[in-house]
Amino acid sequence: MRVQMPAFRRASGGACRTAVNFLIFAVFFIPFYWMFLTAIKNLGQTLQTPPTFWVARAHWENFNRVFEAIPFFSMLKNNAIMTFGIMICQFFTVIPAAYAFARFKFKGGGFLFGLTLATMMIPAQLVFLPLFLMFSKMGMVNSYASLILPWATSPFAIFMLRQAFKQVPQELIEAAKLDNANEWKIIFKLMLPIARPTIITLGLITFILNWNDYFWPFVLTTDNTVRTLPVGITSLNIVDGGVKYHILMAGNLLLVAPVLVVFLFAQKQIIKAFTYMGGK
Amino acid sequence: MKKAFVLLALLAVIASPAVLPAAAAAPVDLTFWYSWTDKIQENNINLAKMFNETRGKELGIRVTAEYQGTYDELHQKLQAAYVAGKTPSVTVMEIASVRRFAESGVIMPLSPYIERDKIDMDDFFKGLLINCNVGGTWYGLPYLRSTPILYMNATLLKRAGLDPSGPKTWDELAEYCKAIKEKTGAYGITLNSDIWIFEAFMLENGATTLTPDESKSNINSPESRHVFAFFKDLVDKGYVRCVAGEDYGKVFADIMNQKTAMFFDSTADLTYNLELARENGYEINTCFIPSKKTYGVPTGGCNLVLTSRQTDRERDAAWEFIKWMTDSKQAAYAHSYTGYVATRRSVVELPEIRTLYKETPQFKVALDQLEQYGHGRPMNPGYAQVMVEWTAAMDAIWSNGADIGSTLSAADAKITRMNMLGAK
Amino acid sequence: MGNREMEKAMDAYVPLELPMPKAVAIQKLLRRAARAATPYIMVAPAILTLCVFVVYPILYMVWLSAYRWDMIGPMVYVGFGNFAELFSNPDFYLVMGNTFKFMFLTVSVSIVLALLLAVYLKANTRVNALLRSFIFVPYVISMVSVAFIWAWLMNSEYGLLNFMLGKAGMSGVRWLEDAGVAMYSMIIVAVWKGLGYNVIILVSAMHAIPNQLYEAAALDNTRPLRAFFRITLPMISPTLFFLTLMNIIAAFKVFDQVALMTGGGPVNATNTLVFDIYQFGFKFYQLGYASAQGVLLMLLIAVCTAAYFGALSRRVHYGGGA
Amino acid sequence: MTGIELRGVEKAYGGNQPVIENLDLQIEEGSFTVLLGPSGCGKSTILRMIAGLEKETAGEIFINGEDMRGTSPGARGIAMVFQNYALYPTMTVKENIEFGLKNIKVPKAEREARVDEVVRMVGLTEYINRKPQYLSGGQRQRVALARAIVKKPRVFLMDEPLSNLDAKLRAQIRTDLIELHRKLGATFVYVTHDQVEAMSMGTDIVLLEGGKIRQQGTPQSIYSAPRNLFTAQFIGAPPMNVIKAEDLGPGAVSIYKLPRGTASLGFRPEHTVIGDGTGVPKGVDLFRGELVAREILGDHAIYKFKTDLGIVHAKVMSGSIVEYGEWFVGAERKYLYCFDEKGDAII
Repeated sequence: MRVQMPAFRRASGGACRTAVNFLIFAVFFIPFYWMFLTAIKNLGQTLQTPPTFWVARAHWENFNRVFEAIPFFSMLKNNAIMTFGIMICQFFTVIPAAYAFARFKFKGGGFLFGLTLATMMIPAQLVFLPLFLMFSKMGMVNSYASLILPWATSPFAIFMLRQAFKQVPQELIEAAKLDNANEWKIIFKLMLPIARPTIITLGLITFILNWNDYFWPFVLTTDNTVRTLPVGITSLNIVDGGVKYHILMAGNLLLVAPVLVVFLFAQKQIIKAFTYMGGK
Repeated sequence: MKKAFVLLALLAVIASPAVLPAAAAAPVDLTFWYSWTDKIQENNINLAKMFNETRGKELGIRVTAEYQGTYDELHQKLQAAYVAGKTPSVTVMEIASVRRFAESGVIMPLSPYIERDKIDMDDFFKGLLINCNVGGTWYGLPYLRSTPILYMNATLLKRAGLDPSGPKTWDELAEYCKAIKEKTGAYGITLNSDIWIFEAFMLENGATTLTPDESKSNINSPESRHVFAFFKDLVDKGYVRCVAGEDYGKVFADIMNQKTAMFFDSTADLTYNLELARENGYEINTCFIPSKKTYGVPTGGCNLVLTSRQTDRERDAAWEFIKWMTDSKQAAYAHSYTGYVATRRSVVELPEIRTLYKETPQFKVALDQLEQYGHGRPMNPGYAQVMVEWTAAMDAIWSNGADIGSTLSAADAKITRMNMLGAK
Repeated sequence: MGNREMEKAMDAYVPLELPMPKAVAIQKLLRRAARAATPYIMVAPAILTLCVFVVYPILYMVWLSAYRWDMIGPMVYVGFGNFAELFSNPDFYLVMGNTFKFMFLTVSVSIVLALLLAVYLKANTRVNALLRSFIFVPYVISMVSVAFIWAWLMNSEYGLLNFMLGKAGMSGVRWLEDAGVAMYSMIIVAVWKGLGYNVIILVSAMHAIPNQLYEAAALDNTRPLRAFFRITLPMISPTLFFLTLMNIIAAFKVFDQVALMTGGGPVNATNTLVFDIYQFGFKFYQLGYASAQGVLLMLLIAVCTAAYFGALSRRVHYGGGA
Repeated sequence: MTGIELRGVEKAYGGNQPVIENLDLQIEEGSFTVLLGPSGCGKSTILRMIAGLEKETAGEIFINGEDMRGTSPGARGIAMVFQNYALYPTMTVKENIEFGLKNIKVPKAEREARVDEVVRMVGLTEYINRKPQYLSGGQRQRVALARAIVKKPRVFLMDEPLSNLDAKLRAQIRTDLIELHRKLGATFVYVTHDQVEAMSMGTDIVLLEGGKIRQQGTPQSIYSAPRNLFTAQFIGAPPMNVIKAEDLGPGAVSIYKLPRGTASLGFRPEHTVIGDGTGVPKGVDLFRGELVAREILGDHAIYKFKTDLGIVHAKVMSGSIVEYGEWFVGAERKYLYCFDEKGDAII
């Protein structure tokens, strides 16, 4: 007997429910539609009052203007290099650390884990000044290293993965020991496969956070050699002399497109991954 | 102590006999940093290419031009590069930042080179040189310089029965706004909180934003209060619309839509505005910024400067590049290509410039205004922070209807207490 | 078990003689030493990275906060000068006020809305799943896109919001230009972006609640609202507690949105601590002052997190529910 | 000295009271020894110490004469079946069984053969590529067993492997284990709290309480010759009836010619005599009791009497069903067990 939960849902019945559904749909879909619409209007049409909700002929040349203004594909490449570079680094720092914190009792273990938790609270914005100076002195500003290394590890991921490792029943480890498995075999053949869903989720989170990051690349890059898309699209906004919203929205659409495509395909996994996370 | 040391090193170089062999063995590679895109970017790239094909080939110098974003971004990068020890050879530098980078030794004096090559400094317009000199030494040569002018939608002015050549004084300006609003319904002026334009208003009231020795701000001075009151009155009457923030975007929306008749903008955007006018079917006229007690405008834009951390060979080659770029033929090219003012008197005599002024007189407006009424800009490093306070005051008073007296005195108190303009 | 197989297995069975290695003392010692060192080796890369890129910068910043320096000029020791200047600057209190106002309102509105929507969209119908995905999209895309979309929507002259208000007979709002309204506009955008993440996490926490609890409650004919407060809320409290903390930290370190939409906003109305640090560090080149602000931000976060754990951790219910 | 021997073994967790103190235990090779006792009596700890999963705080453990100190669990030639089976969730049945052999680098051909043989032995051939979560409880239990058998260990350790199964399956697997033990001839050490499993499978039972051995012996000797009250009451369902001597009235010991020092008397429910007070058979002492509960289980019935001397159970194999009401219950002298105050049997 499935219990209907909140009062207002039970009392309202179908009609009100569809109305609320439509409201949710509107609030979360219309902004994107408005972006798309503006992206295919010409300058005049964007400034028309009252604004139109449909355009007879789509102005695809706005997109060419974006490609002229910023090196779109090289920035896309930079985005990929930065994001996947960070994910790979994190793979090799987070997993061993999380396993060690979960499975070993070693002197200083508590302190180091405390340190990791503390750094989880520190926002990047706090450390960018000293790091900018450090990278400047080493002449590493405008380099992939300065974009990747500061994120080579993620305290949040260590914390989450340690939880996952801790929930593996002790009996399994003992059974593996009885099966003569050494430490590395236990990690790679047993612990990693079991923690795989968490690792995938953390990978997704790292991808989303770093692919979309604006602050760090903005501060750490001073020209387009390693600059990423979010920062590139922003420079569209400072185009000298005028509000070219139609071009800005075109650029914005190009920025949103890759992530949206990934989301549409992997929608079920992404939502499931986050749902899995919530259960922790 | 730092400056003296640099001077000595430079003199040693000059003393060496062969300054630069005609065809140097290996070509010298120079990097040239510039700001802004569109017309200005094209101008910089074209000039660099022309140099490489002509003077550069003779002297064995190859210049690569690199875009570095806005002036702020360029200065940030210059600092990072300086700390990292590999700065570009030549770069543009916003005129108000020349003193800060000169005093910290990032850029080098040009005086020895100027004396050696006997550059005729008087050929440059006096108003432009103020921001090239720090403590008696030349640190830069005027390159892409501008002054703010008043742009007018001539079509709207005609429809409102007004003389399209534009208002001469502040009172006429007020009348123009009133007439435009009543006759055409459009705003007289769309203003944004731009400190550079405010400097013009102050100059026209016989004052400057900072005291002459740049130790105190005049934000709470009678002249400043008068300027705020004058435009607040027009805003309250609905003749003028003020948009918060420095960014130009919102202003241009009104221009394109012919929702406003007049706007203050740099002469650097002249070609862009002319094109915009053609696209949207109206005519653009330009004139001096109307005078109060007198006419007066600050200059703006950038100078070319020489960075200190490079070998002597690079330094000499860089100087050759600066000399060529600021020469009258190149200055003329830049002037006609972008709308930045002609930097030297000799440019105006060139035939191509004379025909240009005949066809499009708007180019000449900024020049005439500059010749008699051009002034420099404050160069105190702390001015950046004062500018933020000033913009905040404009936002508060013009777009958020704050009371003038209390806002300005609070801002002035803060500037002095925060010792923003304080000595090092 | 099949008997026939058993018969065959019987003859093949010979007890396995394991080669018991001759326990050489050194070999065992080596193995024990390696065994003891393993955790340190495994933790080293992560801890090293944290030390170099988090701990060192923080120490450097604390040290730098005692100097006045514009990055290229000389460093002048000013001791607590920067902090004195910081506390004497009226804008500082405005910025702190903005930061806390933004953090408090964004988190509370987002969490309450997320709870409502989570309950509303809990059932796994196709429509709900679709709506959940729509709500989740803003979290997935970059703040750059969100900022530009909403800056355009909120444009005073040509934005869609004002057009709709006009249609509904109300006068247009200068969303990002009116000092009084600007911060609330920012909060609307921040909630719009983060809501999806909160809803998904809460829905999953609710799905983890065993259904018998609700059936039992129904048998005791508990009104749904009471069931929510007596069953749902306590059961998801650990997730809610953790989620709220994450929201607080995220709201504390907001930068992208401020930088992209309002640049500190009309008359500093939307200037938050982190953007102010960036402004002082990178626009006014007062690195000492910015470092002092950084030290303060760090202390604030530490205090808030400690207070948060102290106040709420007692009220969180841990443990299963079946 | 083959089989498993524990000498003076002690186990304490952290600083507090040791769970097991000075334990000497002999497990004969090839035997099916059951460690029986209530929960918390230390039986699992002993098993885990033999397996090397827990370190003894003192004492030595020998398997076939070799001292196991410092030897890793994998190198002790033992295999263990866990209560919750401990199957690797991410591996298929085949991979689960094969994992042990892979780790000791058994060549592929031999490995395949042994796995196939064991899989057929436990009847899991068609489930070979399934993941554990898609198997029933019984099937999972058989995979755990197969995983142990395939390593051909000298000793099988089992930690209450049947506790998660339903009654019918449990009975069936009990007989399979007996059959397997008889066939493989290896030493089985089986931990359980269920005395039915102990009696049915064990060749040798070690009854434990509070970390001490209360009695060790064959199921029959444990059942028929309990050396103390604890053993007597722990074995047998329903448990042995026990009556305090003084409840029988003053001087009962002499009247009924009981051995000196008897504090309590016990008799098995199957020896309880039910009568209507007439025609008392010789040598039976009866006392009044009211029938309060009756369990008719087909081949036998269990009756529960409330008497002045406490609850008395009777187990009657056949015959007519006893009606509720007042009855006289008692037991023949020869079936009586006597215990002193300490609870030790007086033979």
